[in-house]
Amino acid sequence: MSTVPSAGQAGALYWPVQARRNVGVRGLFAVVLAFLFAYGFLFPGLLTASGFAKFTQSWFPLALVAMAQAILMLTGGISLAIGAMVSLGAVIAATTMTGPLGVAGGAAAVALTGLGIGAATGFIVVRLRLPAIVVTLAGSFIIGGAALLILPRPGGAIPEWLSDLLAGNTPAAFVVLVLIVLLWKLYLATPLGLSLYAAGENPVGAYRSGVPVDGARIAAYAISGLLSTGAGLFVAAQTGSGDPVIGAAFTLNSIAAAVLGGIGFLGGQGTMRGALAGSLLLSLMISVMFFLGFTPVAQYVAQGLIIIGAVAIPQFRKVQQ
Amino acid sequence: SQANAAAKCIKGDRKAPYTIGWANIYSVPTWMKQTQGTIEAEVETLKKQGLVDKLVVTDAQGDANVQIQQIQSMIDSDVDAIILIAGSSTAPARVLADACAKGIAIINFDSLVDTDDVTAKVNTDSAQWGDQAAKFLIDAIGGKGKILILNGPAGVSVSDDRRKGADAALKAHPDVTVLAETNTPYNVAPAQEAVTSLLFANPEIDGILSLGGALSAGAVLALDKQGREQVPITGENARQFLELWKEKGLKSWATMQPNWLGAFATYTAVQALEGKDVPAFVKIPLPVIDNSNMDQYLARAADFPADGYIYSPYDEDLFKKLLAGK
Amino acid sequence: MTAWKDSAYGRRALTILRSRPFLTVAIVAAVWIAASFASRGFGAYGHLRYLVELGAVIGLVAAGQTFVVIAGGIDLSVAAIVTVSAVSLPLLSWQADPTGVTGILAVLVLTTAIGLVNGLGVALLRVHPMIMTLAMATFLQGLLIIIAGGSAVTAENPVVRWLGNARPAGIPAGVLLWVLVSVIVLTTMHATSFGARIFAMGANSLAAALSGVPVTSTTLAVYGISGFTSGLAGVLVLGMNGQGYVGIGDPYLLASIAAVVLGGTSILGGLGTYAGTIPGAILLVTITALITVVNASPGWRSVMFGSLILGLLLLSGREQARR
Amino acid sequence: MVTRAPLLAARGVSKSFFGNPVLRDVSIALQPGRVHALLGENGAGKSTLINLLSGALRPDGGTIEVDGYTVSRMTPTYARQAGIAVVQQELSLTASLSIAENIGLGAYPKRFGLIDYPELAARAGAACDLVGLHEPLSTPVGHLPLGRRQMVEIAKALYRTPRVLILDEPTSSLSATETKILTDLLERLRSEGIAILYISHRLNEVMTLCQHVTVLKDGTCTADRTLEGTDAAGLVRLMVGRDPGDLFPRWQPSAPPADVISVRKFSAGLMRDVDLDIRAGELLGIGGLVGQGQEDLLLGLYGAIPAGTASATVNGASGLPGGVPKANALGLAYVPADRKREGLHLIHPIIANMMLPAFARLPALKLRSRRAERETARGLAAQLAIKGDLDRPAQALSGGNQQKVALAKWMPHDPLVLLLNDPTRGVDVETKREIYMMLRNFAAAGKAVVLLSSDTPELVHLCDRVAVVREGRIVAMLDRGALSEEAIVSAAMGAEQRKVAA
Ligand SMILES: Nc1ncnc2c1ncn2[C@@H]1O[C@H](COP(=O)(O)OP(=O)(O)OP(=O)(O)O)[C@@H](O)[C@H]1O
Ligand SMILES: Nc1ncnc2c1ncn2[C@@H]1O[C@H](COP(=O)(O)OP(=O)(O)OP(=O)(O)O)[C@@H](O)[C@H]1O
Ligand SMILES: [Mg+2]
Ligand SMILES: [Mg+2]
Repeated sequence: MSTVPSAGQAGALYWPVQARRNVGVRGLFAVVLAFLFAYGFLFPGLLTASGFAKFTQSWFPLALVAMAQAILMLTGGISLAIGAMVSLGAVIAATTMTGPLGVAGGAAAVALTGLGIGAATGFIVVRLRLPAIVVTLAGSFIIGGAALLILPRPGGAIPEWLSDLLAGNTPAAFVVLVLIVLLWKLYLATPLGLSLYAAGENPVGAYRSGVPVDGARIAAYAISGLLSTGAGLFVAAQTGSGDPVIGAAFTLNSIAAAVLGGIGFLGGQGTMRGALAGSLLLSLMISVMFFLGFTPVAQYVAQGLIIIGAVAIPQFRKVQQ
Repeated sequence: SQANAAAKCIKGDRKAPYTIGWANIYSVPTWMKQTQGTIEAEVETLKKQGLVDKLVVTDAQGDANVQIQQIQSMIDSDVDAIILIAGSSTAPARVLADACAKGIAIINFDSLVDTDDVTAKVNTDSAQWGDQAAKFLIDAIGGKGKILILNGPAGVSVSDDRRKGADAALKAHPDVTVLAETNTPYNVAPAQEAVTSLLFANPEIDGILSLGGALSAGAVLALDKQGREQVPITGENARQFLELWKEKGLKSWATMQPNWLGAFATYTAVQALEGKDVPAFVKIPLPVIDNSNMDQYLARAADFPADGYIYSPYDEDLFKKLLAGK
Repeated sequence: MTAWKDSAYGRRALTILRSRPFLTVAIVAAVWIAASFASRGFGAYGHLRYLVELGAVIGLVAAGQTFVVIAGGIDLSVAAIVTVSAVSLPLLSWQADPTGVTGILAVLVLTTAIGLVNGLGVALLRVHPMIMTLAMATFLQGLLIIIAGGSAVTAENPVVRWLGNARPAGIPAGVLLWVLVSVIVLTTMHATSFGARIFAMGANSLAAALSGVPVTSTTLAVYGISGFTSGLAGVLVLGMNGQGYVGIGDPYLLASIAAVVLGGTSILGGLGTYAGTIPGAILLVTITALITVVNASPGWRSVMFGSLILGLLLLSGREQARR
Repeated sequence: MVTRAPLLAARGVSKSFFGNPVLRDVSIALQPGRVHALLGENGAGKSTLINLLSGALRPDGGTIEVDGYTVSRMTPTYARQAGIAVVQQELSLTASLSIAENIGLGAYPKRFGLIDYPELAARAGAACDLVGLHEPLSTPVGHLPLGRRQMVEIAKALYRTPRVLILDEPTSSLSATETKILTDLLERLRSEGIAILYISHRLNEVMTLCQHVTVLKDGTCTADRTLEGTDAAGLVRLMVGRDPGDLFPRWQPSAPPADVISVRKFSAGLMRDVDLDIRAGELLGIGGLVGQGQEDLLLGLYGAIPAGTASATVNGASGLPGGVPKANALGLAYVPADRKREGLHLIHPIIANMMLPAFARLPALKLRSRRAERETARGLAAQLAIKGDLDRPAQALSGGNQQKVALAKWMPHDPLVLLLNDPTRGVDVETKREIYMMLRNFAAAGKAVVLLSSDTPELVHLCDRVAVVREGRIVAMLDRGALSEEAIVSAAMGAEQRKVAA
């Protein structure tokens, strides 16, 4: 039997696999790039360090929640509690970091809360076989209520230096985002991480192949929780304080970003780079429309059109082929 | 040209005509739309005076994070003034500090931010609102009885401040029992639903302390639908409520968050840019609506949207007085 | 005992007793009874009647939502459509028609058209329903900026008023409307070929298409129905509150989805019935009312509400495994 | 040889689903160096038995043994560690992952906790070579046609270097060439001492490949014996308990031909500029290697994918049907190959599946008559011998019975042209015979049948003409006289095409 064709491949598998995954999102990348150019053209200050820093800071929390939503949707799940988790993360950060726990303790509290609530949600969805959309809808009330209990009205504080570090005039947020993306790639290179796709698209087949399907899905919920409360921590740092209802809009935006990025609802479809591009597009859209001088009515209409267009056009091209 | 800039954030290096940025948190509700109307009218006036050449409007769609991004864009595009209704009482503080450092006049009205890095804040006094409303109600029920309290949404400073403002008066009257409280958006439907259930659960109610928005109309409708006698109730200047007040002959008292705060904020911004001294906090006296002047308000009802708010009249003289007076 | 179970009659009775709609009804009854022990007024006839009336609004919105969900989609624009309906009615009312019927018809045509546009996006542009309807909700926000507060006149529409306030034979007119709609919906869903097509599309739209189901027109119809029932709900809620305003529809988005799922319809599509959504809607208003009368801080109330939904879901919301 | 402990065995296992016994006291022993056939009608319990052997399901009674020792709790993970690999039917793959990632799924080589991609590439590449899979390893499985996916599934099993290899109908979606590669491979693995359990409804494969057979009938074991001295007829006797007739009905010349469908320069999907006439009263076979565009030919005619033609007449109407409902109205019906994805509504009752084309055609708001539906469905179930309660979800049916449902639902509409995409895939011999009879009768009644099949004997013995498709074109049209397996295969492979073209 001939071994010629595949022997050559053996050397490099990882990068071709990665390259293949760009296929579905190239169109979106082009759109995002066009928006980026438009933004840079309309606002040349974007190319300065502080202009870039400020822009990435507005994008950062949306990028995190888009990732948080995407990882769930890859496993065939979804969360309507992302916004509440962001609020909770912000509130915990703002009430602990200037207290005896300090920044490290506060960050740990935020992370543990995210992981814990995420894992609990995952357990309920996966093990008790309840529909994720409604479990997380109920969860959003519980988590949102918890945020209100911790901080009944906006307040609390984040140490000034932390705010300046994360949301000052340096692109630290962008660096953190790059780190998070690298960690994600690392996770996806572990057997458990890659199982996400199989567990989402074909759970029965994955189980029969020896994949710990339930474990992979629960882990996804935990990571999603961590990313959400992490986004909350950043929002708290960016604003210097906590607000128990600050996250509300993130729930639907995270879904919009993920779907814009080509993540499917059935599990196993799409890529994280797509979700990130989707969130970037949503964020860019706001600034570009500002600089184009759109009125609020035009903003609403354009926003709807861009979202539909970005999803429909690639679909259309697929059908044409 | 004005070397001795007087107000905070003002550096005196900006010249008329100015570009005004109006950072709205959510432009769809009728109250906001009315406010926008007063701002646009004021801008027209100022344009004629050659003081303003452009109004830039953003709508954060209710998202405080988007509002931060939009304020950042206003800074980037170098507007001369930002007038602002904040989506969160804490979130915009840092971006406003940046704007202030750039010499942009910032006038924050209605929903305020906990920061001093603004040129001026313009608002009615929420605590006073709660206090006056509570005092009226306690008085109206004869210093004792069972009441309901209707609050705005939870986790929002304005509704919390109004509620806290009512505390002292309530404490001073131990015979006034608070049967239940609600937190709902400042809208008719949720208030009507909540009050209906509360009425069934607490059949004896002597008064309703309603702290803003269209909550009072909902409460009145709830009582009416159950065929119950109306009780004394406080409220705001929502047209629907005022019409119900007249129709049912309510024992009532209302105040308002006048929509012309927007026009006034615009005016103030230009004054500050022009080098005038502007107080850091302009406290708008609460206009009171009671049986004595209710008809005057209702007479103008047709000029306001059916689901809108009938605000008190205003003119430039009023603005001047407000800026000058303590 | 076993003989009874084995008889055809007994088998059918058992099926009903074990069905999800029945379970939801049982839960509603249990919550009502428990709540009236805790607070006498809660269980008063008048209160229950009011809750059913409130349930009618959710029920109407959820009627379209049930169709959409069974067909394998979801409609996130229902809240905006309810608002558009309530706010645009005065604008579309025709002064020359004293009955106000034309105004209502015009609104229903408008909201149905909005639904059809959703359907077009889903069926022809192949945009995922969640995105299509979310984008539609955004569009409608823009529309609302234009139309909200645009009319200084309150439309005194007698039919709307009647719907929101009248009680023929002691039953709120809104509830009567709901009963009527329920009968039509249940008949359409379970006794017509159109209903069968919807279930087929939701379970496997590819197989349905290959079996000759006209998927495009059925999708259009389903979203059109959702626009229609949301419009109807907007008219009802306008009557109940005497005044429409922007935001009047907001509570009905999540409520409609929750009612559908609590009623046992699978969020994945293909399985379910409006017969479960009906008690699901009543259950939801009941819980909301219950939380309202409990004296607690807003935070705790929110926690209690979520926990109750989660608990009820454990009782009634299990997804069957499927491949 | 038999004195050694079997590598894997089931001893007296039983299993029921919701109180319905599916397996009763079944034993089976897999010996090294032996290909063991597991036969039985659809729904006999074969898949269930291998699910027990591989730990995907837990037996209600009885034990599973590995190397003669009882395993207290068999799980997929334990099975893998014990060297047991299962080739499910195209089931365990993930479309968005690459070939290599699919092959290694659940058993990735690791380095510092991460997947060792170079190692994975080497090992997956070796497994692919064994089955003749030469696509780049980074290709997402979703981009592969069905037959190639099946090869990935097999490579996935080989990757685990099994001692016991279980294959559940591995050839049902494979072309003749791929089947040949597989049989050669299994022969080699057997000689290397691996124990193989082989499930297939294609008896000639079983005859050439297997040494031992276990036959299941209604969940009980009716035979466990060596294959030596048995012929195909004997096997069928073991399975159905009586003498088999001929598998294929006797061919008879069909009525004078009249075209029901004729297309010129037809293009759809992979198909390019095809001229084709389909005649009433004939069974037209479509053959060729898997994935050459045959399916697009059927789908294009059926209006399910966009298609273009220079000219077309379908049942007298000119032009292709502009959509499935129109095609149905013109008397066309299509039975897809992938019944789970395209043919059935698995979560819906059998009766709903059977009635769907009717629902699709009736006026939308016409009230249904449950009684009439039930009567029709009962008739269909009786006609096609579909066992089971009509109110149960279709997913509770075994694969073969599901296939019958997918076919049955068109019968009430009396279609003029039946477009069939591999209708006997995974169907047991008895059912196959019934289906063949039906198709023949159908043609005899003056209707047209287009039969796309990956089972070459089926094309040879059943069809009046066979069109062989390669690279989107019809490269040969073989008339009855010229039909033979060799002719079809060689046309499909591209050899000697000019000579056989009629
Ligand atoms: N999970 C399940 N739930 C209910 N019934 C089941 C389940 N799995 C299998 N069955 C039933 O068990 C019987 C045996 O099924 P099985 O799939 O083992 O048959 P098979 O011999 O593999 O048939 P085929 O040749 O069609 O593949 C069938 O009647 C099927 O309906
Ligand atoms: N949830 C379920 N309910 C009822 N039956 C089920 C269920 N899950 C699986 N089955 C049945 O289990 C059996 C084994 O499944 P499997 O995937 O091996 O398919 P199969 O019947 O062998 O079909 P094929 O041979 O075409 O692959 C099938 O008969 C299937 O119908
Ligand atoms: Mg099987
Ligand atoms: Mg099978």
